[in-house]
Amino acid sequence: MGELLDVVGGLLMVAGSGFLLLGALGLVRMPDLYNRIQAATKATTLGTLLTLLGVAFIRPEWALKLLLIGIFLLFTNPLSSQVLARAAHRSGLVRLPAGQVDRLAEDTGEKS
Amino acid sequence: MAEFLINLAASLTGVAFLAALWRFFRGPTPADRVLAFDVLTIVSIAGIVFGALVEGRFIYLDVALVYGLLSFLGVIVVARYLERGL
Amino acid sequence: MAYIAMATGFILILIGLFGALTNRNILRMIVAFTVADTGVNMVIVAIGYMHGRTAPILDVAVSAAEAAARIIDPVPQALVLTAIVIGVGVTALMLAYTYKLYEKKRTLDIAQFTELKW
Amino acid sequence: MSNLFIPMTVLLCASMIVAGLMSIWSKRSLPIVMLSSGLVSLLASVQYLLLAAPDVAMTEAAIGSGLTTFLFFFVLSRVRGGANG
Repeated sequence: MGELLDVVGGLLMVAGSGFLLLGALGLVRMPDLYNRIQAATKATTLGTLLTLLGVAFIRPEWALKLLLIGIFLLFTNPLSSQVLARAAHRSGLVRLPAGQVDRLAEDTGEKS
Repeated sequence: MAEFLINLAASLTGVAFLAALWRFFRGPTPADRVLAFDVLTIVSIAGIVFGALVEGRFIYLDVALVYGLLSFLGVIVVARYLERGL
Repeated sequence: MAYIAMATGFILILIGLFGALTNRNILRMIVAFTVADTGVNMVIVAIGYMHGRTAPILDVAVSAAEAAARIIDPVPQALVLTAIVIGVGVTALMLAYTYKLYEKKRTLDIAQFTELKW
Repeated sequence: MSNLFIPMTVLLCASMIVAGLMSIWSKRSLPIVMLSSGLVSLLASVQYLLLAAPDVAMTEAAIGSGLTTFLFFFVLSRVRGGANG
């Protein structure tokens, strides 16, 4: 029984690491800042949560603190990516490529 | 079997760390570097959990807890600086 | 493993000293000083590491009876813990002086502050 | 299973040297330099954890990486305009 739980936890950890690798690969390969934000933060959040779940399968007595870490990740991680995207949009550092329309600036009436 | 799976997962996490570090090294704008910093922190949380699992100590998970709370603060400080200057 | 960390600490000290001596901006000098501070802390922690032992915190994994044979020396870690806090105090003091100098002269170039030259 | 720590140490130490060299490179702009200094502290914190010092790792992650970066960016936003030199 314990052996089976170890193998299931290991498979979950490999899946989580695969999602982390996919997120980092999207961070390298995507052409634009906004594409990079949407590729990197979602995939890495899912990857870290799967890794924590796998560790909770291998060591069941650690589950409470791993759950706490997961809850903190779910609180803070989308918030930081949203603040970063808003700062990049408002500061005007990141230009859209030619031929694309900035719908957010049209909606909110900003100048950027 | 489980040991091999854990080693494979750690290797994949190391490759993800290298990719995020490459983006940190040559991001065109500062916002790219801040994003790479965030991803490096999340990958480091996974690495800390691997270290706690290998060492077998429960107390190492507190460091991951502190990481999850404080990377957020750093990113928000830099983002507010980029926005209009803290 | 401890030797790799110790070598990295010495390399960080050298990098920090090089940056503090060659940059002309005061803020860049303070950043380089922070890097050197991190290097010093890493050297002290790497000196205190022993191979095959674990962290000096007693819980269910390490009981009090076998603690003397399984934990490492906690004195360098306490030393580094104090040094980190003192380091952030020194950094805050240097940044406060930087802000006062900027208010006085409206520049951060180190070549402009020539009052103590004769 | 503890032989996993040596590749992690090599990876972290090489990344710390790269980030330290970025943080003293004088052609980079000043926010990038400060962010690189914060990255050195962050990776040093993981390295402290691998060197069996979790209390030092917690303190370094809270103070060295969080509070120092906040202080640097606070002062940088106050002296904006004279910072390029």
